[in-house]
Amino acid sequence: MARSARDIPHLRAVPDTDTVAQRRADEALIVDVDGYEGPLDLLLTLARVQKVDLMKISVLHLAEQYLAFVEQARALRIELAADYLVMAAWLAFLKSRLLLPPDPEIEGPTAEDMAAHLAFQLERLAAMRQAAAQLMGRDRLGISRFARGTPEVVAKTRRTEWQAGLIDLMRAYARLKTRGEFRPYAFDRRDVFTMEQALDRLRGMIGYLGDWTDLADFLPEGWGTRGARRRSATAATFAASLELARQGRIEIRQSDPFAPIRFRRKPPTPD
Amino acid sequence: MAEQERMVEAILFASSRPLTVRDLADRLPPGCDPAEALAGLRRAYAGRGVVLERIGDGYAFRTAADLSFLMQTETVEQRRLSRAAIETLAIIAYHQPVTRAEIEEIRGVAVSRGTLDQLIEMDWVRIGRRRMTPGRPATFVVTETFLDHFGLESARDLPGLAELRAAGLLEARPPAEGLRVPLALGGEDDDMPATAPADDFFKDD
Amino acid sequence: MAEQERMVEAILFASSRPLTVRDLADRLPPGCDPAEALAGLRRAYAGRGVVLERIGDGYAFRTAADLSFLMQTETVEQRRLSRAAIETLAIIAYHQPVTRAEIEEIRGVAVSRGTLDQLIEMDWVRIGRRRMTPGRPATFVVTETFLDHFGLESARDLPGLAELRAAGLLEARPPAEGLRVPLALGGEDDDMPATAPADDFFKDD
Repeated sequence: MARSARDIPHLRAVPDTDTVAQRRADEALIVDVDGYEGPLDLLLTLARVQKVDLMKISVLHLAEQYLAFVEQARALRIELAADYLVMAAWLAFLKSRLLLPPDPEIEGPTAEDMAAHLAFQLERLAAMRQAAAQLMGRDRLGISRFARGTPEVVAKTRRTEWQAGLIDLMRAYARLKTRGEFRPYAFDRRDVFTMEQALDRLRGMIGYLGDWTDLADFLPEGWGTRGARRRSATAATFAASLELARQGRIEIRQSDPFAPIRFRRKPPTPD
Repeated sequence: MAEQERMVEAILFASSRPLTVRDLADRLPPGCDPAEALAGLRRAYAGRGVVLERIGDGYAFRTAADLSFLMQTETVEQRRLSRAAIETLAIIAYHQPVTRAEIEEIRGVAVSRGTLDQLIEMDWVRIGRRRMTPGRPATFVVTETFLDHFGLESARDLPGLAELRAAGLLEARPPAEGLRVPLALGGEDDDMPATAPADDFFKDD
Repeated sequence: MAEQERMVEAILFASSRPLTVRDLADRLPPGCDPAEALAGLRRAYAGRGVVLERIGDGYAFRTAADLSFLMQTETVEQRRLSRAAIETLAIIAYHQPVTRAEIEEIRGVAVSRGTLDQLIEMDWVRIGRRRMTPGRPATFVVTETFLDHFGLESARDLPGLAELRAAGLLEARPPAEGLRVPLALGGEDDDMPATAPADDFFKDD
C-alpha cells in the first residue's frame, strides 16, 4: 500500500511535498487511516504539516489536503467511514465558498467565520492534547511520589453497651415464677353448681312448697357453707328460680334490698 | 536536612516492610552512608508523632507508642439483652449459687452455652463454687459489676415475688375466657362478665 | 513540638489517603485545632524527603518528587490508558463541569462508554451536577483521587490553565448555527453518526 501511495497525484500537487520526508508522511497518512480518531484528528495531523501557528493556518489549503486524502483513499479502495465523507463534503462546500467572492444573498455565517471556527477547533484539540501530555508528565502518585508503604489500619472497635435495667430483670423473674399459673386452663367443675342442676332440684321440690321459703333452704347438701360452693349454688338456684317464675310456676319476693329472697308455689288462678 | 537523610526518609516512608542498612545501601546512590543517615533521622524524629524504630535488623517508621490510641476509633452500640439472657440472669440473681441444671429446670428450657458465655463475658455472671453433689456441677453467681450496673448493694436486695406482684410487675392474669360462670342456658345475653371478681375463685384454693 | 502536631503527624503518617481537617478533628481528642497543627507540620516538612501535600480538601504525606529515582521498587505498574482516555481526562479536568456532548465536540469523535467508565472506575472522574439545559445532561468532573495522583492542590493548579483560558480555548460556547464542524459520532463503537450534526451543514444548501 505504501508503494502505491507514492504515485498519488493529489499528494504531489500539494506544495512542500517534494521532500522525501514529506512524501513519507503523506504515505503514512493513508496507511494509518485506521489510526486516526475521526476526521478532526486527521485534519489536525494535516494542519501540523503546514508547520504554522494553528490560528494562522490556511484552511483552504487544509481543505484541499483533506480532499486529496479522501480522493487518494478512494483510489486505493480504502473504505473510509461515513464521517470522513461527511467532513469531505463539508470541506468541499467550505472551499467553494472561500474561493468565490462573498455572496450577499447567502445568510448565516460567512466562509471566513466557518474557517475561523474550524481553526479554533483544531487549536483547542491541539491544546487539550498538549495539556493531556503535561498532565501525564507530572509527578504522579505511584510513579514519582509515593504514599506511606505501610499504612496503619485504624482499628474500629465496637463496644456494646447492654441495656438492661432492674425492672427488666424483675419482670423476667416474675414472668418465670408465675408461668406455672398460666397452665392451660381447665375449668374445675367440682365447686360449680350448674343452672341445669338447680332447675332439676327446684322442679323436684316445688310441689312440696308451702309458704314463702328462703332461697338458702334450697341449696343442696354440702353447698351451703364454703364460700365458692355456696356462691355458685346460690347463683344457680336464683337463676333457676327466675326461669320457673317466667314459666309461671313460682313467685319470688324480696322485702328489702339484700333481704333474703323467698319463693313460693304460684297459687292456681281463681278462675 | 542532609540529602542522604532525605533519601533514607523517603525510602523508609514508602517501603512496605522494614529495611536493613544493606537494603538501604543497595537503593541509595554510591557513597551514601545509610547508618549515618539513620542515626540522624532517629534523632530528628525523637519525641515526634512518628518515630524511627529498629525492628529486628530493619528500620521502619512507626506511630509513637503513646499515640496508639489515635489508631482506633470506638463506637458504642446500645443493645438489649435477649429474653433468654435476661431470664437466665434473673434466675442466677435470685437463686445464686445456681447450677445450669437448676436454671434449666426453672426456665423449662435448655440454657444455651452462648447465653451463659455472654453473661460471663459481660462480667455480670461468674462461675462460683462447685456444688458438693454427684457430678460436682459448677454454680453460677452474679458479680460486683452486675450489682453496680443494677444499682444493688447485694443480690439479697432484689425484691421478692410478693413485692413484684404488689408493684404490678407480675404479668396480667390469663384471659378471662373460660372463667365464665356456667349459668348460660345458651342465650346470647347470658354471658357474664368475669374479670376481677373471678380471682376469688382461686384465692380460696 | 506541640502535642497537637505530634498527633496530626501520627494520623497522617498512618494513612495512605488524604484526610480532611474534619477527618482529623474526628480522630483527635476534643478541643484540638487540626488546621493550626497542619500549618506547623507543613513548615516542618518543607524540603524534606517526605512532604505534607495539600490535595483538594485533604492532606497527605508523600515522598518528595525529586527523589523518585530512588523508588524503582515501589513503582506501581500503572494501567495503560488509551489516548482517548487520556484526552478525555484532560478535557474533563480543564473544562469541568463538562457534558459528554461537549467532550465529543472538542475531540470531534464520540466518547465511547468504556472510556468514561474506565476513568470513573479509576476514581479519577465522577459524575457532577446535571446541566440546567434541555435534556438536563449529566456533567463530569475530576475527583480528589485525580488531584492526588497528579499532585495538584486543586483543579485551579492544572498546568497552563491560565494561558488556555486567556487564549479563549476553555470557553464552553457552543458553536453558532452553521459553524459546527461535522462530528464523527462513529467513534470506537461504530455507531452510525447521529443526524443532527450533518443536518446543520446541509441546511445552507
